[in-house]
Amino acid sequence: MARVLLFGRLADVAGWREREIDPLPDSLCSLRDLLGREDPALAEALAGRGVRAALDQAVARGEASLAGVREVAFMPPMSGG
Amino acid sequence: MARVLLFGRLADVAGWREREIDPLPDSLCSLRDLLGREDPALAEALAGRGVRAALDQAVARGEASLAGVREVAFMPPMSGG
Amino acid sequence: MIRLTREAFDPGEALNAFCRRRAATGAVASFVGLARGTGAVGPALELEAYPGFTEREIEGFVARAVEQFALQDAAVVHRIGPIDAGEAIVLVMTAAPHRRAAFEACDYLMDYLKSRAPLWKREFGPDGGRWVEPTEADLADIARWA
Amino acid sequence: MIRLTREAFDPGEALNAFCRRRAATGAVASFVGLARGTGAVGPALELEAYPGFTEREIEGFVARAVEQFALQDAAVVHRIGPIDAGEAIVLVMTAAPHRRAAFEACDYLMDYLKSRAPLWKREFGPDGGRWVEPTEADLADIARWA
Repeated sequence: MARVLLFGRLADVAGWREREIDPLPDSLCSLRDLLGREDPALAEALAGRGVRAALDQAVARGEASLAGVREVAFMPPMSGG
Repeated sequence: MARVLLFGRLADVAGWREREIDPLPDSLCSLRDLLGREDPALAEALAGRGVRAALDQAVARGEASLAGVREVAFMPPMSGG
Repeated sequence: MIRLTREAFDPGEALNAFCRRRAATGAVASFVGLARGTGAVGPALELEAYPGFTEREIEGFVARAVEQFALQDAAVVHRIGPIDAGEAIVLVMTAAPHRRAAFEACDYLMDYLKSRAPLWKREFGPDGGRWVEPTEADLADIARWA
Repeated sequence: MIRLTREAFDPGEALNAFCRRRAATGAVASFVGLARGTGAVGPALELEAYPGFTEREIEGFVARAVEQFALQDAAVVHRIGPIDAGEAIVLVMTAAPHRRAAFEACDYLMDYLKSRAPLWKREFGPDGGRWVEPTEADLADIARWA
């Protein structure tokens, strides 16, 4: 079981910011597919340019394994300042 | 009659910062010569790179006339900040 | 020093604290980003962070910039949550023996915050909220340092 | 706004005053030059101005920079007379809609003050006073803008 977090525009598109997913799929891209199957708008947003992911607060890429991961974050393009 | 002002290093070299000169010579370069004749160290300093002059607080060049001028300033290279 | 704060902060006080007791520092460059007026009621914008991750990412980036520009110190204060027009959103300060390094590092850190730091900014206007993404100018700015 | 002062000034307070009531300003860049410690007793340095002339020259230069960089505002506070280690010598602040103009103008104004403004700086060290002239680096800095 893990928490999935969405930030910025992604949370607005999905209508949620945080969800428990149990069981977690094996890999980051499988999780992305799972979330996208339920919500085509979110699928499109997650596939957008510059969307990044973090596993337990460490930046990760699509093939990364989710074994033992407690928190997955999807982050749209960043802009502070 | 006019006031002559020296700034920064020039005042240190000459040992004065302000003097009345009466009568004033015709031109800025004549005044420079006059001051330099009395004090070779000042002559050398006035001839140094980057020394500028102002007549009544307006920047001027060597041939400038001193007719009617009340204040002449000699300024070595500038450095603030 | 990195500080994310939900409360309005005082840039001048932070600048004075940063400048104090710096016997070897000649140059402190700083930048304040202010929330522009929108004409609408309510906050001008809102910033979202990923608590823990955001601080650590910015902290790491600032530490690398300190090395890269041979700074004596650098600090970032960044608002999160809703921000009213006229309030400071961000303050970046850099200290160095000479001004060139201080200016460049401050500029660099702002470019980073605008396009790479894990923060998400929503601007409110007469037509509601709009998530801001780095502009072409922001991407060109950060590309200068590559 | 140009201010020459014989008294120590508070950079943070000046920055806050500069930032206040700027509905259209997004970016304020600033620079503080601090007097470095010398290890010797007494003031770290001394600055001489040509009263009247110095203010007007700086004022004119700043006004041209405001035009050139399309700034909303710019201000310079400069100490004159003896200055102790750790005190602020100079504060330059620039306000613009976007950060690039604010940074560049602030940088430009500092390059000007270092090598072109009618101010004369004497640094005190263990061996007494030494008049400072623009360094090669200062001359290269100002030449960037030609």
